[in-house]
Amino acid sequence: VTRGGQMVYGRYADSLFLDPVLNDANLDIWILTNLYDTLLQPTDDGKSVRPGLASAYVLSPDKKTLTLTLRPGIKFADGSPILASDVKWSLDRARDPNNGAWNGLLDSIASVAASGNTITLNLKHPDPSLTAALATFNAAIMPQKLFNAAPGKTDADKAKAFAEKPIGSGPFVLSEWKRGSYMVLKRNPYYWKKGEDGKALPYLDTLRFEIIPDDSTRILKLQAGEIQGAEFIPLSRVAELKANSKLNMLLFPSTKVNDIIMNNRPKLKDGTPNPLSDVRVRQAINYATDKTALIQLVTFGNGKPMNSFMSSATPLFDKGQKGYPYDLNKAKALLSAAGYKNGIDVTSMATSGSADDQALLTALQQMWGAAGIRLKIEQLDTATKTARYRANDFQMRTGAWTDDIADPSEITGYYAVFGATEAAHTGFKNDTLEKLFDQSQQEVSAVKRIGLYRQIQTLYANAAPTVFLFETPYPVALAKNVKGFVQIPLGYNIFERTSLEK
Amino acid sequence: MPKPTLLIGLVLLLILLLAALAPHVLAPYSPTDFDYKAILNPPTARHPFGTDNFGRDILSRVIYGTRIDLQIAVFTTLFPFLFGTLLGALTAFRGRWADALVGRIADLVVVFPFLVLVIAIVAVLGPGLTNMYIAVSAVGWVSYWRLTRGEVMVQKKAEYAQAAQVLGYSPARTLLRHILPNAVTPSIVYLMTDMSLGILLGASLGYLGLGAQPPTPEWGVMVADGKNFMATAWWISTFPGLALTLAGVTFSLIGDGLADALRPRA
Amino acid sequence: MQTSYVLRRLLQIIPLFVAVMVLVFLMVHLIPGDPVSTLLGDRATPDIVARANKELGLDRPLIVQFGLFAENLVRGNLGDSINLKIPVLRLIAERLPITLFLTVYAAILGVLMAVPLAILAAVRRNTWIDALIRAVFQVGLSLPVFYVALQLLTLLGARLGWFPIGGYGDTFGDHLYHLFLPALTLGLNLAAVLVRTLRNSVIEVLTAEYVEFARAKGLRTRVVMLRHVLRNALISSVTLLGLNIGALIGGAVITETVFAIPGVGRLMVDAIFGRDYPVIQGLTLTFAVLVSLVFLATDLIHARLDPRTEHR
Amino acid sequence: MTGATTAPLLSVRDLNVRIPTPAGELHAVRGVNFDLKPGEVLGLVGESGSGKSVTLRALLRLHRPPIAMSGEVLYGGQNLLALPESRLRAVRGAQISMIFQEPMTALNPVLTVGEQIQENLREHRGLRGKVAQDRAAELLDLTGIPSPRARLSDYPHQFSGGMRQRAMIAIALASEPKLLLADEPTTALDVTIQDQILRLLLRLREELHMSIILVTHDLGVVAQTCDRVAVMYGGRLMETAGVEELFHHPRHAYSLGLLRSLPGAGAHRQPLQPIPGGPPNLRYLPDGCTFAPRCLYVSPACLGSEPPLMMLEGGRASACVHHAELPAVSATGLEPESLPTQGVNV
Amino acid sequence: MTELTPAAPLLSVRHLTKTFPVPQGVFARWRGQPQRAVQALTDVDLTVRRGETLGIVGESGCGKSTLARTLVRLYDADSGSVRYDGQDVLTLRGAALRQYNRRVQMIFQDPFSSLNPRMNVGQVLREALSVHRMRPAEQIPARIAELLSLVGLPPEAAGRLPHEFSGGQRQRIGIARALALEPECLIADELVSALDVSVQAQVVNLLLELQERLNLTVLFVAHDLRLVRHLSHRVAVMYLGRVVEVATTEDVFDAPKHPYTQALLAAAPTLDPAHRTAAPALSGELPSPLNVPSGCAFRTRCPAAFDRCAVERPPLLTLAGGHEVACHLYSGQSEAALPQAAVLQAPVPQPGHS
Ligand SMILES: Nc1ncnc2c1ncn2[C@@H]1O[C@H](COP(=O)(O)OP(=O)(O)OP(=O)(O)O)[C@@H](O)[C@H]1O
Ligand SMILES: Nc1ncnc2c1ncn2[C@@H]1O[C@H](COP(=O)(O)OP(=O)(O)OP(=O)(O)O)[C@@H](O)[C@H]1O
Ligand SMILES: [Mg+2]
Ligand SMILES: [Mg+2]
Repeated sequence: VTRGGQMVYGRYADSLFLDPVLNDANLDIWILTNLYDTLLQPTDDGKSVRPGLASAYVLSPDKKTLTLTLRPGIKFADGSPILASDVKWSLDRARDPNNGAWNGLLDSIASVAASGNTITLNLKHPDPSLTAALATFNAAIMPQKLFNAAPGKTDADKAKAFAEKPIGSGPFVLSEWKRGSYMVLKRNPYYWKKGEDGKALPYLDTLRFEIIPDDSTRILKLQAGEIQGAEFIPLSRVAELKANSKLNMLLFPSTKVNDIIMNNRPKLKDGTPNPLSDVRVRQAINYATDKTALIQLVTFGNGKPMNSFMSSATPLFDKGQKGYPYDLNKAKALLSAAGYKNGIDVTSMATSGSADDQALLTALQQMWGAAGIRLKIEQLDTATKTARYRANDFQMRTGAWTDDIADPSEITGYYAVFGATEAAHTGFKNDTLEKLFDQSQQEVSAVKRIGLYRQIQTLYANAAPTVFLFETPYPVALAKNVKGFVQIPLGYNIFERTSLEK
Repeated sequence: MPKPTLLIGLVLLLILLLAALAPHVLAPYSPTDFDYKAILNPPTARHPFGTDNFGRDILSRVIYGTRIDLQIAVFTTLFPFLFGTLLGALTAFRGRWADALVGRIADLVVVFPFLVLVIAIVAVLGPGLTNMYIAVSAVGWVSYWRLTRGEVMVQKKAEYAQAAQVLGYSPARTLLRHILPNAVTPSIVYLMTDMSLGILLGASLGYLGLGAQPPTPEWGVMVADGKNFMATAWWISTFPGLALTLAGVTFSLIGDGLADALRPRA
Repeated sequence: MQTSYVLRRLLQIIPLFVAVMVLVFLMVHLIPGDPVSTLLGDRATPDIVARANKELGLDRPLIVQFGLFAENLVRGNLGDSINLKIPVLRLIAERLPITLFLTVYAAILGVLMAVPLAILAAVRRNTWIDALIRAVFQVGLSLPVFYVALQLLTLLGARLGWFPIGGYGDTFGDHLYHLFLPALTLGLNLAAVLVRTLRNSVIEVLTAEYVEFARAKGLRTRVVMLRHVLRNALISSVTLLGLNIGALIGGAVITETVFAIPGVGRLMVDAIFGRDYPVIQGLTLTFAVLVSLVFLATDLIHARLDPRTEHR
Repeated sequence: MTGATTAPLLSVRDLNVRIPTPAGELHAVRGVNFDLKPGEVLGLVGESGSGKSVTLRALLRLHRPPIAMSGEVLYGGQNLLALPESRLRAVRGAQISMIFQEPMTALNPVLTVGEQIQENLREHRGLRGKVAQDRAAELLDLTGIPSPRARLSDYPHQFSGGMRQRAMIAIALASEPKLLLADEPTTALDVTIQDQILRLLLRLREELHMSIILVTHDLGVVAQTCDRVAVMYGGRLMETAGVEELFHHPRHAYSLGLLRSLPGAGAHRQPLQPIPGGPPNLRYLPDGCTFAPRCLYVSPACLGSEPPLMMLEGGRASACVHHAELPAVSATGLEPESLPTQGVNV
Repeated sequence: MTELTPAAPLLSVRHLTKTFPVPQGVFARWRGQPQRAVQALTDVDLTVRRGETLGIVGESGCGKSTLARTLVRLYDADSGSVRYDGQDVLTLRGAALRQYNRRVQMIFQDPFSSLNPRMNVGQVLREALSVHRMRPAEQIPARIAELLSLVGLPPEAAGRLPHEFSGGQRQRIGIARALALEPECLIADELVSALDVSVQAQVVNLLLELQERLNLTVLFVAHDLRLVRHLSHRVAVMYLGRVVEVATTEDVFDAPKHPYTQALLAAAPTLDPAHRTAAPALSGELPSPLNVPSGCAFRTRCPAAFDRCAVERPPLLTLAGGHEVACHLYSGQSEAALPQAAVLQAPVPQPGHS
């Protein structure tokens, strides 16, 4: 490998808030691990974990205590040592229910104890997803002293100040941030991981994020050699860039699923009866959806049909799921059986200005029309769409999901379990499924858990609260000389092993 | 006296109107139907303007788009024109405090960021052409108000207008029959420019997702849709772009021609 | 052009400012969608949303919120951005100069293009040169900004490599270099509008008796054109230029997006889509003041150019 | 008056100006011939649209393409219409200056009066800075503007109508021209101011030994100011004559009609004697004499070809077939008895 | 000269005053600066008798047009009164005002701008006839033809637009439009000033003829002294918003009393080349109407001005023979101060001259 140099990476939008606990958006999450390190880390396939700041961890036989050993000699980017107290403080902050949106991931922890280089987590109950949670961005270890030294009275104020110039222990450290324009990350000289050459990672001296909102401009800039990487390449241009010999067009497997979320309640918000409350109708819609054609049209062949509500890159995905093959006759039959011989009228919310939503829904309009499902598209701006969705005031909407944690519980808790968000606001509730899920949350045996998840996925598929569509990869284009970059299925951009070859 | 500019403009307009009124006669295909087998085809005899990423025939979409874009041109300007012109005439002719009040409101409209207004309206009513019309109308009247007001201020001092008063005609007659017809020309000429601006605005808002919604074949949105294919399928945005230019030229020619034709002979 | 006139105009901005403030506050708070849900996304549970709303004070009655907003405003505090968590004033202070730079640059390029071409078209009116100039600008005026921008980027940026693709640069020289294409894009648009009026006013001025008189004095053509024709022809274009610059400040959104320029236009769009109330409010107020100032400046320049102007 | 032997300062030979318009070519000046003696004031009169201004502008070749000028304007031995632009500028504004009817529109509104005078001084006298300023003040003083130095920095709109006209004269005189072309310099002014300006021009003519061509349609102004008169109608000269001869014995039916139509020629509140009809349309000129359709003396002789300007006795010329038959004006009572011969003049 | 029986005045104007405030900023007002105003008419007194022609002359800006426009209520007077046939004109509103306007018609100066460029002659006349219900609908075409022939235009003129006519013809259209309403009084503001002399005479003749036939009272506003002299029974001379002299035409032109009238007459060029004068009749410029001199407005240019002229405004005195003049030279007290060698070309006015 070649060491040194600066890599410029074109992002479509800037990060908002670089606090691991209080941030809200993928814009932050997907780059945070470059700045902050976690005790454990997700593997590159996103399905399991490997040691991070903790070199080892042991689960007690009763599965209610997790003991982690801190790696010796680890330091924050300012050179100060990472102490067990920093770890305890960080984890306590991350699991504080008053802090941010992610504390639920660490919900099972009853208390954290730190002594020497040992961290002991006492659990309320066995938690099969705990190790994955510890490899998630919000469980990042932050320097307690520096954080407390930041100006501001409350934790929230301090967080704001600290996040402007964060010091973590990730491979890079923020050196300059011109909001909306660029962000410069410098190599963290104290990073613990070693590269192929036996010296400390990362290889790059500087990593620079340029914010280039327009897709075409981002690509032009990459083609002109002004930047070495660009994210979110429109799928329509993948083929073109693949053919470009100066570029490496990569499609990283992702946990991203694209679906149509349906309102399963008998009545819509405005009181009109909702045919989608009939499972046969929901199944019919699924059968009427030609995923292969959609993948061709919307993703230009760069997608995979969904057979479960979760992506095939999510741990415990059941390969045996059949999903809904395209079957127009079955669709029609089911509709008739449900008493809708003349078809039904449905309305879907779409995000205005989203080319993908446009393409998708116009295609569905045609497909479903053949089965007598007359789709009306209602374009809304994101804020309005979200507000309507959260108020359960919709019939259908385009939906997409990416996992944040290498565990199926997150997506399942959101999609399949009623919970606080009413099963992705579909209103779907299946008591058996709920029981299975509760069980799976405490089932530490991997094999048993696989079985539970198989049942969950089958139950969900049969009830069809959503329309399964397709999975899409993360399209990233890189200059030919860029090596060692990965975007893991959780979306994290991993630059620690990235190098610019001659 | 023959007016070549106006004549050419009117001929072009006629062509546009024809396409707008009878797209189904002219267009070889449906503007919205997909053809999976003909995705991103370059111009051929079958598809003279090529096809887009859904296999839709660009020629047909451009032809069907005429109606949409002419509609945008008319609806973004008609209300502002009527309202602004009438209000301008009234405030200039009679209004003391009304004139001042409308002036303040106009100031407010001008300094208020248009985009905030559009998005606010779109957020309440949803995106789409109708709501774009509302947003544009809420702002667009100011230009016409200004133009007409200024012109009426001038015209009401003209001797023919004073003559109408001295002839004992009622104020309404003086304003509507005498002053307004002579004060409306700048507004009509501006109307033509404004129509192309309206179409352009529609395209810009389309770029931000606030304009015409798919699968509506609107030229501006079509150009935007073709943005990602400029390197591989130039035809997707080029032909609607040409259509936009043609419409712009048409309105501009008619505008220039009208300015000439409507100027009263001294 | 007395100071009292300027002062009075400045004072007139205040009621306008208040009206804008009330209007924008009501508008952003009454439209559907709210910053917290938008920011937290689809997944957040109701209690997380409620907690965030409480922290931001968004759960209080609108009138109380308005009171707080007004009070802060009087103290010169526009609040913190909900999405970016930094003070709005700082945000605007960072972004506004960029947009202003771009706007002024565009205006200069626009004028530099428009003036000579308009004169040329006017002097050679009804010849092919005139037709060509008018046609080129007509095409520029008929095509969407993003299309023109992308074509310029592809041609002058990517294909010929003369200019960098997007970005803003660090030094003044850098800015000039980086912002050339976006300024050209906006400038072309501006020039298209200017050429039309300027051409007409040059034609008009050319037939004015004082131009005839200047020629009868035996002055050189260049002197006649610059001293007598241009200055008078510009008078009518200045107001138009002012109006357009006002629109440019708020309308640079698309250009800023395409060229990846971190200006207020892009910020505004993001803020509106994200319902970032403090940012929308702050930007709207800034915009209102700026546009008012541009209009004032326009009037002052107009008065400079035209000594006959009487300020009332 | 100078004797007939003096060489003319300016000779105009067969001057034609053609103006292309969308509705067809307009032959605005048709074969105009005249001489101007040094120090002479020539009045050019005629109805509106008869081509006076177009003629005057053609003398300095001020018309721009597509307006076409032909013929000769001989000045100092050279034909101004054929001179290269650079040489022309040495005459234009330097030897021959021009002033206009409407000083408000003829002065550049955005330049101070001082700047506009100094511009001329710099171009033709090579004066700059302080010297130019002093000279400019002198010129304003010469035209009778009080506190001239202070007024140099005023803009035209800060002047009254009469002062503007004076300022324009000052600008025109800055180069100390030999010939002043004045296009209706007093029409926009009040009688009392017109009176002042005309007398100023006559005084300056004496002091600076200038010739003047004075375009006007006011016969009173002609009577009071000019040495000789040229009467224009439909783009042609109809008659040239010494001023007294013209007023007492016009030798063209048009001149006669003009004088007769003036109020004061008949009794109080009695009908006047208008020339019937209206001015000719220069695009559709009748065959023969242009004035024939309105003429009381018209005969078949007038209708064939257009009568040329014929030289008559006493250095005058007429283009009227019936010039010999026309009565003297005194018979019609140009000055009614009721007018006092001395004193108040109306 | 037609003999006039001194009839009761048809129109009488008393102390008519009209100012045009100059717009001023709030700051100036706030700082207590006095409101500046153009003094367009100051204390104007005039009477017009039925059937007579009253000429009004004066230099540009002296208020001639303002007077005319105030009389037809295009402007609202500041103070004073106007009585027409016993009616208080200044308080008329609505229908009554329109009725008054029908009886007192104004004809405008500019033949180019006084006709709506988009209406043809027939429409112009039809509108006038139908709005005021001058004729039942079926008689309107005949009346239009009649009016056209009255002003000497061919009947086919009805179908043409104003721009197709020459200036003189347009003035005829304007007159026809006024006559359509069968007015009693015509106010002609610079009716023929824009026309060439040869055409001027045609319109003047028309006016004379119509006045004879229809017994019109005419207020003839003009600055062409020759024309006013030819047309008017009586003449009023104005200077800076004031009437300085009113008398019969003969008196004004043959024996002018006010120094301004004298200067005005002297400045007008005569048609006789044999009589030329070298010195200007009057020096100095017209003062700004925003800043009218105190006392007598003419004193700044008056060769005969003396102390009193600066302090006291001379009232309009009626001298013997009904000759009215506003000059201190003619008030009894000023006799002694009368300069014996006035630098005027005119005969030195004799106080009490008849
Ligand atoms: N630039 C021009 N384009 C077209 N026609 C013109 C132009 N200049 C003059 N004419 C026409 O030429 C004719 C003569 O005009 P000119 O100005 O010489 O008249 P004039 O005798 O000076 O009249 P006036 O007394 O009104 O000034 C008129 O019919 C006029 O309309
Ligand atoms: N509408 C108006 N607003 C302001 N000032 C006015 C207005 N009309 C007239 N004036 C002013 O009032 C004064 C008298 O004007 P008026 O038009 O009555 O003069 P006039 O005697 O008719 O002059 P002219 O011979 O030029 O027509 C002038 O100083 C003029 O500037
Ligand atoms: Mg002329
Ligand atoms: Mg007047």
